[in-house]
Amino acid sequence: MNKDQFLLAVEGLTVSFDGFKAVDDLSFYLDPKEIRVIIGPNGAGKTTVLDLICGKTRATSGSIRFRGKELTKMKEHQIVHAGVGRKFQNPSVFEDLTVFENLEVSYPEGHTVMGSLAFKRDTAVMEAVEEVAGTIFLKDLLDQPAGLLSHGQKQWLEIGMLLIQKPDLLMLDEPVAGMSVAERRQTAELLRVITRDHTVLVIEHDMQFVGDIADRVTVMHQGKVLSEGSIEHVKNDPKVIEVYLGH
Amino acid sequence: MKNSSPVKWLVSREGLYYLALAVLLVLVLPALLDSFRLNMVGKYLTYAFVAVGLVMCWGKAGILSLGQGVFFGLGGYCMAMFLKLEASTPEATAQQSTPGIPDFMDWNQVTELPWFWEPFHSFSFTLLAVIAVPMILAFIIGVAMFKRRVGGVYFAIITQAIASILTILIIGQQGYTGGVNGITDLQTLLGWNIRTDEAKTTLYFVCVAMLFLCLFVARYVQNSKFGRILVAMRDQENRVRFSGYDVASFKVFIFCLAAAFAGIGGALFTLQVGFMSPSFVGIVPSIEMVVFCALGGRYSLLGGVYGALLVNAAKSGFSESFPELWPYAMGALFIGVVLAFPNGLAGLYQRYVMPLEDRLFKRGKSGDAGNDDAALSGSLGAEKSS
Amino acid sequence: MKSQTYRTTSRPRRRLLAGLAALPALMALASPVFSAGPPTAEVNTTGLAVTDDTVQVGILHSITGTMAISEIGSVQAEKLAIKQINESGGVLGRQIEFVQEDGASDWPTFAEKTRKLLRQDNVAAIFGCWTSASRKAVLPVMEQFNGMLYYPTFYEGLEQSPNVIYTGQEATQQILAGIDWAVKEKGAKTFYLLGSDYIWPRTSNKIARKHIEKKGLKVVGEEYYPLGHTQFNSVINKIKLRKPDVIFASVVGGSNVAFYKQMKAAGVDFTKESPLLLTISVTEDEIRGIGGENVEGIYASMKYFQSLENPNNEEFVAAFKEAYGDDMVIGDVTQAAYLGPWLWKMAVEKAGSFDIDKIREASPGIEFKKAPEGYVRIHENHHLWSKTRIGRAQTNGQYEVVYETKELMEPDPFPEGYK
Amino acid sequence: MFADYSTTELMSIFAMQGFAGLSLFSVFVLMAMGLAIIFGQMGVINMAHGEFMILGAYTTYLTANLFENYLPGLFAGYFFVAMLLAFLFSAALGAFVEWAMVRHLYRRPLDTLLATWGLSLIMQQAYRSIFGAREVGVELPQWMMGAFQVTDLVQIPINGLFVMIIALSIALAVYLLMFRSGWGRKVRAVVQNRPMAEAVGINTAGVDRATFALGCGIAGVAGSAFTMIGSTGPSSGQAYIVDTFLVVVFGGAQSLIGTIVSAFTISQSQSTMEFFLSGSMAKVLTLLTVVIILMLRPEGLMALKVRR
Repeated sequence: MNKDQFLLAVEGLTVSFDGFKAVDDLSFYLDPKEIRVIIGPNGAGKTTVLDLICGKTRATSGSIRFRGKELTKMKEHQIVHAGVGRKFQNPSVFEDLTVFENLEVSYPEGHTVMGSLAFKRDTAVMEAVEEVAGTIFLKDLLDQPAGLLSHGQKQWLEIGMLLIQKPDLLMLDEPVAGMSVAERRQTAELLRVITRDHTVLVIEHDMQFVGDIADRVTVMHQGKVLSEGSIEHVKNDPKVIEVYLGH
Repeated sequence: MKNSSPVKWLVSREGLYYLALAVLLVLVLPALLDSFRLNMVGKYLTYAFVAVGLVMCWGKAGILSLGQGVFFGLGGYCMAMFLKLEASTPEATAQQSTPGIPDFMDWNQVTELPWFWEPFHSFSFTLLAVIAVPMILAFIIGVAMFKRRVGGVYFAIITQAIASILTILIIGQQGYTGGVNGITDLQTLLGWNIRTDEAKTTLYFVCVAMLFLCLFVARYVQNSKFGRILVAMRDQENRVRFSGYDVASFKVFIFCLAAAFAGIGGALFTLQVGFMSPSFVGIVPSIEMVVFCALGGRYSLLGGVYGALLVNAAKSGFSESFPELWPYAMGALFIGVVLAFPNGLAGLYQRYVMPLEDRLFKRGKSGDAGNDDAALSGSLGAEKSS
Repeated sequence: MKSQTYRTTSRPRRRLLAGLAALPALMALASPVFSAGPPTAEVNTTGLAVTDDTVQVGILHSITGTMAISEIGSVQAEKLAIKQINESGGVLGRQIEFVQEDGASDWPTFAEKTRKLLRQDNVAAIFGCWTSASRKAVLPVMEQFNGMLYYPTFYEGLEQSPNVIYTGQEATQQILAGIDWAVKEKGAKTFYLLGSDYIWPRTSNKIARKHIEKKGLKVVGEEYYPLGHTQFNSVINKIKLRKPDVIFASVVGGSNVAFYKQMKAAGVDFTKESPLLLTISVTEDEIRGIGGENVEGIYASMKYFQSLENPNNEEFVAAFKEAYGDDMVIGDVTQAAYLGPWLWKMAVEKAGSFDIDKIREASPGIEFKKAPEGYVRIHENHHLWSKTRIGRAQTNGQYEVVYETKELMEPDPFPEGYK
Repeated sequence: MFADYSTTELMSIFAMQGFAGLSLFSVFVLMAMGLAIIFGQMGVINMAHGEFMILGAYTTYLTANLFENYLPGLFAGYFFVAMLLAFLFSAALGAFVEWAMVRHLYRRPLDTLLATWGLSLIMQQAYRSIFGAREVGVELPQWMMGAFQVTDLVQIPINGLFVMIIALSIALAVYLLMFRSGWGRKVRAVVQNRPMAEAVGINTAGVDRATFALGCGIAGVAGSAFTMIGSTGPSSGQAYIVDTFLVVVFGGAQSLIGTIVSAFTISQSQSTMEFFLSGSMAKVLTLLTVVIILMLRPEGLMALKVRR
């Protein structure tokens, strides 16, 4: 079987910190346009997996192939250019810049030193920004400094910053953490829109939300895959019940 | 938001600030001061180059370098080497055992011009070197450090160590560098006597012109997307990285730019003061330069210029009347600025004077306020939220 | 600084009555009319700050910053000399007033203040500078505006400006006599040269090396440490191994303290004179910081020690202590600074004018018989003919003079091979 | 290079250079310990560290004078009293500085650097006003002078030995305090997770103040010890600051063992180089090597690997 037919193929991925294996011989595969949710108890290594894929943490061994390209040897910004976007757990937007500027900075042009010096705010940029702003419900707040947004709005803005990069794979780390019920509903809506033309990898705790969006679920425990399949499948897997759902 | 025509820009608020500075430097000060005092202002202005570089590098990008004196010194030394060679003609140095080389080399039994002095016979090479030498060193340091994600405090300490290394080297290699005395007794630039009052006044205006050139370059960078990325980097370096930017190259670029500004400042310093010595390279002057920038307002380009002018003027004034009090005043200034108004004079201006202006001119709140205050309000906001 | 100035101007009256200078001073105090000199227009043709009864001079030293330690003694000496000259009737009937500026241990500031003194204050002479670097910064300004600087520090030579009178010794005067003495009196054959890393020690050691090697003797080591260095264990080890007869030291500043303390701690007893330590940089001023017990037995080669026994010096030391307190010590440079105003006064009087050019012409050949160090005379090359003495340091921080050159040493700022 | 010396001489060279390196090592340890605590544990850059050392030195000077004038019989033992006073004074001033200045700046490490630099200017000028611009000489009791004669060439200076003992005792004391005491546990808890430490009832403000005071106090003791080998003047402290920071950073901040290892490495290489090169070049080469190694390995010698 040709592995490159997967959008993302993670195989034998291991990382150890001073002997402690945070991710241990992990393998999983993502199909194009799939929504995959990773769940697992605290310390299972979920965030580390995202760190490894986006290059924030270097793997000790194993491979991560994205559309046939090996990511483990690439630098962070090269991985982004390859088409991987990542949202952090805590909203990390540029508080000193306006919403517009936040999106503009993420616009996939003028990413070199010279390119950014020569960058012009032309109509293509304006249109792209406005389109994304519409998607993330912030169309009316474009001139607002991002520091003044609510927590939920910052989360959306960060998602928007990923969207404008037009990535093939979106990785979201707990996108609804700390949101109100209404915001959650809106976010689920947002994700559904996004998944029409993106592959999405989500870390989430909220099982209700997971059930709403996931195509497939991967359960991690102590750096390894414990179970994988539909939400119903993993909910009924005795191993999962033991470590995660049961109490 | 965009200032398409220069005229329109000049009557915008930001434009008026620049205009005010230009009027002060080009008209008011030359009218009020004699050539002696004006020359002193010219000397202070050379520090403003460093301060403008620091605003870009420290204020905007969050990279605090405690070694700007190194770049200031390198620029100054490049210029001094050219002037010294011009002063050391075989005729002027006929009484030396090796005529035609700088006097201090002769005293140190150096009998031949060292290879790295040779290119400084050429004025165009010198002009290039004034900018290129500091930039190359900054590039090497920057690449080595930023690619490995060394930043913050570590970067500050390492730049400090580099300042101290360079000082010891210059002092120790006196046969090639003039040692602790520096390169002195510089007289003419391409045959033009730089010691006369007229020359000094001319140099003052050259210095002002160059300063505005640097300010405009800095302003261009600050208002381009590059500038926004710098601010973004200062807040959320990782987010910038995962938005697809090679953060290190941006840092290297801005550090090199600051180094180039400092080098130009150093060269103008040499021209106006008439010598260059290792005492401007070391740790103490480097840190003082940071204070100019901090006092003026680390986020404001113009603030940096005013900071350099005011601190130095205060230093001269204080040390003329109360020499013992100066270190206390300087120390208190450091602490006060940092504790009480971290955004410096520009921050105070923005908080207290601008509302008055607004009322006076009945302007809208957001209006077309320049980028200086945009960045400022942003950072003030950040301060509130932290 | 304020308080010191106050003291020097307020206290003199009582002492004057008892003092040796009483007569002319009393005359000066009683009736300035008598002392009125020639008309101003005659003695000042270049627009200096000279009035019918005053003349302004500048004092330019570091009062703040790292050099303040060293320079304060010079300021005190210069003020004392000015005060004494005023008490004895001033210069050409004019009282000297001084404008004091702070060089702040910063060389451009020195140049700046020199410009101010010459351009704005139009002073008739400047007494000042201490380090070579400050002098080098000031020199072009002095030459450009044709001023006259009296420079007190012993220094490396290699300079001779028409606008400077060097009242301290240049390197050869200090060094040659010292080495000759060590060779002749102490039978020294091998030398170890050690200094702080800057121009004066390096030049001095070059002169010393040349002189030593010319005699067919040997330099077994030469070493420099950065200014402010405080760890000398390695060099002390090297000295112990090479076993030189003489350590020739020109370490300065804070390094001095560390060096002598560590030598002593390493078991080197200077009083045993093996090796013998000959310094050209430790004056009585420095010993105060190092501690007399740490330098006991070292030899210094310079032109002046506070303990010199002659009437001039006794008078000078007494006046200095009277003015600034009993615990004051006077080093070589302080004395040289004291010479400045006197030499200037004599040059002015010989020239009959305050004009710089006339002073320059009049200066060579001027003799100062009342100098605390004894007789001095200005050479054609603007340096002083002076005797060189060797002193042996005592625990009380004073030097005991053990040797003195018979003749005045000729200043030779550009020795062979240094032109 | 070695040809000029006989074998016994060579042996002595190594013995004495080894000792020279060791005394440089203890000097570095003394300088760096206080800074390592403040910088490593709190992330605060104290540019006035040198001035706190000089405060200790002046305290020693005053104590010496006091004993000389009023308790000449006890002069032999004054140094111990002086070290205690130096610690107390410096620590008290440190606590005050923390309260007045540093605590407002914990979130802005670069700003503490500037503010403490300002503090150092003020302290220097204060010393100048109080003690005069000249260096002061501190007289040592007789028993501290001189050296043990080991062989003809090898001598061990007593005060060098004394400095070494102080350095090691302080290092040991700090180790016990930080890693074997309840207070040390608190400090480390605050370093690792401030909100959590607060939540479990640790008075973090108090811990900060005490940590800062401790660092300054150790600087004071270091200054006191340095009166034996260095100079005591208003601006003597400045000479130490770059070296000290390099030692701490090179060792890897947050690692006290690292500080000691780096002090050892730097001192040994510097003193070895000093023997074969001139002093200035040895210094340049040492600094340069440290800077280059730091560029290659920014986390320093002993870095903790933490999952972030």
